[in-house]
Amino acid sequence: MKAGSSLLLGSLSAALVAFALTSPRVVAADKVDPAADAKAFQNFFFQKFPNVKHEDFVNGPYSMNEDMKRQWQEKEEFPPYEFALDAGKEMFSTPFKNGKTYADCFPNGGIGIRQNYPYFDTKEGKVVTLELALNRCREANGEAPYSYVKDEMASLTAYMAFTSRGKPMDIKIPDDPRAFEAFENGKRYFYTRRGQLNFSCASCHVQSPGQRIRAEILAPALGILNAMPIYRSEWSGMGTTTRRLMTCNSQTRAVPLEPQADEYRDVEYFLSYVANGLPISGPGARP
Amino acid sequence: MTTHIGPHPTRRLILQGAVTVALIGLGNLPFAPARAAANDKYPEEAFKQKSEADAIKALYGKTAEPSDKVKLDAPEIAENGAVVPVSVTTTLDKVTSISFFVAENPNALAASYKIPDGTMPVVANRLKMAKTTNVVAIVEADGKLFSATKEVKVTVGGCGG
Amino acid sequence: MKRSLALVMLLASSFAPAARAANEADYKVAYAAAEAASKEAAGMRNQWTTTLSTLAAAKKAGDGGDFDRAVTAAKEAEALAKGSIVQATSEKNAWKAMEIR
Amino acid sequence: MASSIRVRAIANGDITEVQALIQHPMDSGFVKDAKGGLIPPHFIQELKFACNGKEVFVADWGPAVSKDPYIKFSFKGAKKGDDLKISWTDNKGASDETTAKIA
Repeated sequence: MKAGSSLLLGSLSAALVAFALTSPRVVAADKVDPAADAKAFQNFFFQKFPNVKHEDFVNGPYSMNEDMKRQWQEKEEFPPYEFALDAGKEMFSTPFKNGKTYADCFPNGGIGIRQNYPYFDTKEGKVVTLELALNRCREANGEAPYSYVKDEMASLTAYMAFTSRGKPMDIKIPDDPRAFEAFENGKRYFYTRRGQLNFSCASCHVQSPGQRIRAEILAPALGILNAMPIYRSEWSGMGTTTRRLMTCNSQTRAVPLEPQADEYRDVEYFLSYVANGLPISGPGARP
Repeated sequence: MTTHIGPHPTRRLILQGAVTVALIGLGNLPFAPARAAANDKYPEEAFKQKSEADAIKALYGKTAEPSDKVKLDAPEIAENGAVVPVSVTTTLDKVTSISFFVAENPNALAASYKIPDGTMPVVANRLKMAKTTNVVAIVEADGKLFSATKEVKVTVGGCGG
Repeated sequence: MKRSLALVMLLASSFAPAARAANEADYKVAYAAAEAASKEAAGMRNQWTTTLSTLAAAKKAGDGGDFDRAVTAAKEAEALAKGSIVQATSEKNAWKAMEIR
Repeated sequence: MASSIRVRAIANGDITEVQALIQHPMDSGFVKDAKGGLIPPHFIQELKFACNGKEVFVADWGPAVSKDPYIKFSFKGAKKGDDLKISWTDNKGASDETTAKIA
């Protein structure tokens, strides 16, 4: 590590401390109002990109750049996630050793319900994501859980997303203070700077969507999870929401948390709720 | 060939000369059908060539001239070097072969297609590109080679970690 | 001229012992401090990847007996860990500045 | 095991447009694995399309063709219901083939 970086560090920490003290807008106790947050969040993007159709935001970078959109539409004719989709469909209907299938674990047999995930489980008092629910279903039926970042989980969530394509995101926040706290915790995670590069999710996906970060165009935060899971050319493979969150962490030089950590579940809850009304477009293909 | 000073060296030399000329001439002949035969066989040699010029020579045995009748469609900036959608279409007729080259890939020749008659001279595929370089499409029409070239920018994405 | 030269030589030599090569004890102290800071950062769930890689480099150099490099790397790792701690502390409230309201 | 070839052939008028996606790693031999060792080359070399007993398209591929390769072309002389036979062989001698009905 060059000596230069410790110099950078010294100035960084000094700047941070100064910034914290002078930040004028530190409000003592905010009343958590998810509905107002969602409205403000959506309006921010609708006003920042007036000529992007509202439902197009779920196409991430392709809603921001015509040349990228053309490349994407060409790929969508025969998308690279085709195999994951077929594998997911087959796995979804293959019974466990005890004869049950995933359909027995999910409302409506797991078909066309992706838009309601993640949901807040009032019994457990925590957010439950689709990936977590799938692994819990496997464990409840005596099967080993899948890795949250590998192909099997991606194939299953790809199929479930596909069955909900076009349905508007419909995340509910029950009248339970723990649900409001999970939403707030997710929002805080989204705006918190981390890693040696000192970026938050918002630094890229709120302040500079549509701009390039080397070869890639940054996706807007609005509807950014609607296309999950995604086939990324960079990984030349499928990626679940968990894989995307963990790789984003390491890109900013922050050590990723464990898969399905509370922070990840809450930020997924926050990002999905503020995208309510926008269509599910998963599985997606991305750079 | 050792020159042998015999009684009629000049006649012998002339004879030898004639024989070699014939051979060279012949050499072309079997070569031509061989190249035609090569069409069916996998062009191993061409795929081994480093540069695009050598690959074209190994594959077709002649050089190409740029032509605006060959329309090459490739992105300005590749979304990702691993999956670059590239396609070509042409108004030339009697097209028998279409090939794609990525100039600065480890081996220039990426893909080569045989177009039997009755098949349209249009191909779309997805190629890997090692770095920013020229993508070249070659169309063999009525025995002659025509080309179109486009530079595609390739770099990694993200802030790097 | 010669006398001042001798003076300078004397001064330089007196500093010399302080800058002698780091030994294992120095490495152990520096590494322990870096490790403690890194643990604190992990406790705040805000560890940086470069802290861990620099700490590992320090350990590798230390195990290899190159204590100079090991101490430098350990100090670097400590600075990185401290940076992540400052970041986590200040972000407790700083995040609101960027919030869309 | 489902075939590694996904194909869509649609005839409109005398022209049949064919799209195919093939599940194959297409390893170039230049990429390193997690432990730093080179992944050996493993890619499809030849892909053939035949219809009504005649070859309509032959692809000779190198390692620069993308993973899960995609191809699109069109040809004349076939109609709805005809069979389109697709087959490929790779540099390790593995192969697969399938037959699709033109829609």
